[in-house]
Amino acid sequence: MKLNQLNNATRATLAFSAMAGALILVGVGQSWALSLTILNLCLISSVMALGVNIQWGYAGLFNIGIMGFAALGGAAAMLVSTPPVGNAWAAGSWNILFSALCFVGTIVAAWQVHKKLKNSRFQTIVMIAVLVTGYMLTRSFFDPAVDAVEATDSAKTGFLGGLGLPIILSWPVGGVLAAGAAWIIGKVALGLRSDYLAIATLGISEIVVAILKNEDWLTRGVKNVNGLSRPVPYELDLHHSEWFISLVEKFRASDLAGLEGLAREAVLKEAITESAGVFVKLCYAGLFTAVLVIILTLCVLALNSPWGRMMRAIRDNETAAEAMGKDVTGRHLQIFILGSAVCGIAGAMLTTLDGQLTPTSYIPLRFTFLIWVMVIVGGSGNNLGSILGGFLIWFVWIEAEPAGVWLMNTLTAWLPEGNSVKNHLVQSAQHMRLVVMGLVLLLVMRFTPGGIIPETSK
Amino acid sequence: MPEMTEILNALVVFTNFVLIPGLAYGSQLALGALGVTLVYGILRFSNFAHGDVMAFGTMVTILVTWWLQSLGVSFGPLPTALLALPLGIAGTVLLCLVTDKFVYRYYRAKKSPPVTLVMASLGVMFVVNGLVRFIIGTDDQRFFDGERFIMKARDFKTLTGLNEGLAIKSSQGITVVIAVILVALLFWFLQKTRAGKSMRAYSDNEDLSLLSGIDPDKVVRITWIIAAALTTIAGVLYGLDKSFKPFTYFQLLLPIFAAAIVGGIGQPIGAIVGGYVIAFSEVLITYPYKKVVTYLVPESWAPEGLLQLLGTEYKFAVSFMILVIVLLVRPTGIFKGKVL
Amino acid sequence: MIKVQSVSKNFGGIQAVNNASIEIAEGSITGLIGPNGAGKTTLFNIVAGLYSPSEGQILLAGEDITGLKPHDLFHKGLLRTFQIAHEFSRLSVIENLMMVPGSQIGENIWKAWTKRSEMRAQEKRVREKAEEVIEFLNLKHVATELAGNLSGGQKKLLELGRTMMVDAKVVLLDEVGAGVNRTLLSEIGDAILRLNKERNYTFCMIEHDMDFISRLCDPVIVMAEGGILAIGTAEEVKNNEDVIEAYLGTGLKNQTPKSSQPGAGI
Amino acid sequence: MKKLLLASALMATTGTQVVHAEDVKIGVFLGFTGAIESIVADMGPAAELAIKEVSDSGALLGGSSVTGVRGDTTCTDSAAATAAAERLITSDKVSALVGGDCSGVTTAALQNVAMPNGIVMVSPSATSPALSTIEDNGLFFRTAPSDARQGVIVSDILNEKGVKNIAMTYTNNDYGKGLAEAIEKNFTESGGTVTINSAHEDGKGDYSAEVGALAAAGGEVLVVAGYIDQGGKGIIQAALDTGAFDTFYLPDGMVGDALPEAIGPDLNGSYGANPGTDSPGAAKFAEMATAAGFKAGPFAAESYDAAALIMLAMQAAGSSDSAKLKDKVMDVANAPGEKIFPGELAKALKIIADGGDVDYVGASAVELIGAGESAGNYRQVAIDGGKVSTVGYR
Repeated sequence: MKLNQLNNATRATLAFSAMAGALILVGVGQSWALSLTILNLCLISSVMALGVNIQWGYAGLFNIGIMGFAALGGAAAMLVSTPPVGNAWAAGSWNILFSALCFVGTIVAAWQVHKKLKNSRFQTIVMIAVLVTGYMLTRSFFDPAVDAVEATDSAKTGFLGGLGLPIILSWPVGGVLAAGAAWIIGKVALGLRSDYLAIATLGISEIVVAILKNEDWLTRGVKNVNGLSRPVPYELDLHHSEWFISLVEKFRASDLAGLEGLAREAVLKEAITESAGVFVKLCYAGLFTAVLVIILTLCVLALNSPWGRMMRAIRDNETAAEAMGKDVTGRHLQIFILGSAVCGIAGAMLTTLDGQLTPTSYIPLRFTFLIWVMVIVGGSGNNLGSILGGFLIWFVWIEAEPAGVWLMNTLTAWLPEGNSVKNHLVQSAQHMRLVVMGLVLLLVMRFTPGGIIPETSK
Repeated sequence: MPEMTEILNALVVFTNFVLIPGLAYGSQLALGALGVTLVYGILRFSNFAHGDVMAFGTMVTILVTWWLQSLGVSFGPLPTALLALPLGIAGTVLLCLVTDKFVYRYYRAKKSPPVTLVMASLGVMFVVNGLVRFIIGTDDQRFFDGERFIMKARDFKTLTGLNEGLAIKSSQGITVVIAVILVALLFWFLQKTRAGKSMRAYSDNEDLSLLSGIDPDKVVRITWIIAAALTTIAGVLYGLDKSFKPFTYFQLLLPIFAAAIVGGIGQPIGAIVGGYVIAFSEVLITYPYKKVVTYLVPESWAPEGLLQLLGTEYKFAVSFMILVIVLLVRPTGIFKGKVL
Repeated sequence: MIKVQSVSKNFGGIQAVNNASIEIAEGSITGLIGPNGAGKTTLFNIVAGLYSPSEGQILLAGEDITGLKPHDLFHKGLLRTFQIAHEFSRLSVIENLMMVPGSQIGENIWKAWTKRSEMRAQEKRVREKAEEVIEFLNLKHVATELAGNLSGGQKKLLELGRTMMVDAKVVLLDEVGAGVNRTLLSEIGDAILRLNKERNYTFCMIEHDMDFISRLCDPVIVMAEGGILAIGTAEEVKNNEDVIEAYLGTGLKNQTPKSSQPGAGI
Repeated sequence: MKKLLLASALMATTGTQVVHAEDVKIGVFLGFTGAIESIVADMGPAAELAIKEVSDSGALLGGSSVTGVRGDTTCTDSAAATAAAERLITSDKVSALVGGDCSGVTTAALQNVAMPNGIVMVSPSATSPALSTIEDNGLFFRTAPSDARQGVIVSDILNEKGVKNIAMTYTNNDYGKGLAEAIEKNFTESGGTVTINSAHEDGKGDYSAEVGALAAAGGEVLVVAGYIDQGGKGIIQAALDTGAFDTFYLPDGMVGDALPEAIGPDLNGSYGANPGTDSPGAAKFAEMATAAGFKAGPFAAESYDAAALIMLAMQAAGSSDSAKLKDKVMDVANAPGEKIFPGELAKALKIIADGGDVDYVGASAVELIGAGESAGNYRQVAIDGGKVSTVGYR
């Protein structure tokens, strides 16, 4: 029986079982901690892929600025959870306040000019005057504020810090931030042809990341913000928690049986270390799964409703949808915002898991191209498909490295030790990751063009 | 009123730090963008593998250059790489035709939407990306030999007695000369030859051109050959002027795309203008005009600040800001690009 | 019903429609004919809101609708079909119909999550309606097929069917007969007449098949070179000297076979 | 599985006194792909060179073999780095990690994986001052000094040379930015002027705009806080070509013979400093690197030293267990004891096994202070006749 002839339910069942099998294999063959680490990132990747699928699979919007939305989510995680830096606020708060007022004032004034002087020939001149004055005023407060803030103990802080709230709140906040950005981008760029929308999103995401990297007063820039608080327990705290130790003793009773004294302690200690890692990762996995399930449920409900039908109709034929009374531009904006918000949530989750905001980590290869590979390979237009894509591609991305090394070692096993070809191949094995990723994409596109779990008709 | 020498000094500073580097960088981007735009015009998709194909072509050229050097072959004052270039181009043409045969042709025959081809090119990008690193490694490779300068800054100072120096590297000279020749050749080809005309016809209206007896496979083949040649030359010139590193070439993809789109994708002339627009906007917007202005205004007016519109850390973002603005004001690019 | 008042449209240097004024009476089936390049489709697209006119205005039941977007016009009861069928190719036939009714509860994503039962009740009504239309159009055997897999004629029928999903006032039909075989064409003609009689739809149709036009349309408007050449019954325009001249003396009959080109039809 | 656990537990409890030969694994956790892949191309082999040296000697822990297992940090992607560290530690069961490279991924791997599992990390190249104060349970060491220390050195050297104003450019990451800030702070406090302090992105190739800006701001010396084969080199090349600057100050990431080789005689007269003391270690290491087929590029010496330190500490602890060796790292790195240079690891292992004391100097003149970071002894260098030559130590 050929894969192409299988129906979707079977495909999904087979694919997800295979995926689960692979993770279990990693758990048994390598380690459970690694398996769970991969799982957690698979979950986050799936959420991100779902966001892209909402835009591309449902409505045909080609967004290659995913990186920007993920970065905004990451920034949200930092801004929500980091405690405010008192000294920095003291140093710059008034100027920041004034510059914010000036900025808002400029926008309001420009808006008024736009409204009141419509069709007047002075409009452009007045507008430019207002904007330039506003810009200079804002800068006159903003620049000293930035200098003051960044000078505050720059090796350790040098930024304003955040709100000091529980980091889990940042997930919805990240979604909202990304949605806000998407609203602006959408208002500006959704009027453009679809492939130009793509390039516009790419450009704007680069600009977003440039801001995160260079506005130190806000994000600490390339110096990173480390040690974000966690929504789950710390392993080191678990090592000393009575309840956890007794839990481990219960679970590992068979391993501990018959051991006494020092030997028992050593085994117990190792078991605790191992279990603590697994436990923390399970907590994360629980949280991420919850988010994924919520978003997936909402997606499924929406896609199978008249809303989803309307969106797919718009995707298939914008002109006809417009003639059938659907507000194509408005709907595009809506779906662009929704999809971006999901990417923002995923970005915040990722930063939470990393425990740090690293603006230099936002590169298109990892955050835009890789996510697209997930959606296309998994099956665009199909929610389960993109989730599978998120799982599969992340798994391959991580496991291609050791697999590449293994492959090169095996291939060159017949060559003598120290052979230059052998050395070269083994040294370069890491680059197998890229080759494998490319081949997976090309093969899936060729042999199951709709992805592993393609879209279904209703 | 500033004196003549002051004005000359200001002019030289500007030429040295803005004009010449912008011209060279712009030419390299333009050649890269020409490849992107040709593929877009004929094959109707944005080729994301372009940067890595560029790296591949340069890599082949470098390997051949090393081989030639080991044989003791040199090209007088010119870099040996120019001798190796034809083989580099041949290698890249081969790569392009092979990927076309095994990847793109299938989707073309199926009349898949452009995005499918874009995704396929993403796959090719990953594979070539890994391949190049596999073969030549990740290191920086310098392969420039021959005379380095046409004019050295110090020589210029002694020659003219001006305060400011003017340097022109031979790689910059070669870049601009080759770019001009290539562009002239390309336009001659597109306008005058039968193959070129059929390419334009195909790009303009695929169905109509098929009716008039144009062989689409041939058009596609020629397109790949020209694109591969342009790409390799752009990559080699870039490598001669700076240096070769796979990662850098991958990164070049974005400004090249920006150039092609700003100019109007699918339009060769647009790609060239776009290349210069992006290169010069990067330099002009982040250049501090302090020195130039200091020469031009009376001493007491000399500016204190750097007179810099935007810090160089935003350089990369500048090309995208230009891109976004152009898209908003003129959605099809400076020269009206093709609508698919 | 619709008044087109001195509308002009130019694309670059080309004057596609030149100071055209027509009126489509309520309850009529107005035919719009003319040689290729006469500006029929451009005028159609202007009325349908796809282009805004360079000059002039358009009234729908006395209301100025110039420059309104197609989706706004839909809600005012103005629907259209396309010369080349614009089906939603990855939606099934029944979905193609069900997507039409405006302001469905479930089209609001928030309500699609929160008002499930109301949504389902409405879906049921919409589905019944769609099934009726499918029955009416004899498309039952392909109801769950993807629209992209239908034949050209079936797609045309489907487009007509979409206009039946709501109570339209005016339906603009752009070459509804093109690419449809004789039998199916006569069925489409019946459907149009029934809709006109039973539901009081006003039609305006671009058509090349003179038999089809003679059967359905009164009046017939002839366009040439962007302007209005003649208005009258089918018989009148057929014998109009100017009209014959405009068709380059080839005779109107020769313009008809477009629909019976080889390969067309179901 | 259970038996294995039991066996290892028994070994762990009894092994403190009696040393059993085992197969020790050390993670080489660097960015083999990504932004600094070209630097890591030398760092990885350097660490593996030390590992091979020890393994071949058969002198570690009663004849244990040592193998290096690579893990890719990607330099930028914390998620991938965390997963790679997780694999090295929980699946490959490495005893300790050489790495990571970039401060961002290093912090992520330390906090999310190494600390929870109690595994020692010795980073050859993470220089962020923030890592000095990070909570690490005594598990984190680095053979590279903190940028804070280097800021002082740079300022001192410039002042001694009588330089009053400098232009500065840094690679736009935590290393470059942190270093540039440290230099600016110290230099300004000592009365100097920084005319411009601007970033450059690595891996971009074209640096016309950056050099234009630096030239316009002017300055006697251009300080290039970047990497020798990345943007730093590009900037120097372009600055010389356009005649913007003649003299450059080269911080640690820029010092190496590869630079004058690449740039040529124009670089003569520039100067700088990198970690080092009055020791023949660096030259010896360079020889060994050439023989092994890689370059002694930036942070390659530190990588060799990081791996060596881990293994010497194992020997001193009599165990490959991170929990035990972590307390010995400082002992083997610092005086008292016999000075150990590259290529002498076998000798050092023997001395330790015989109950002696070593002071590992290595290729980068290791001396660890404070929270386990390099003391920051600097070798002041000048570029002269196309070579990097040492002019003094501080």
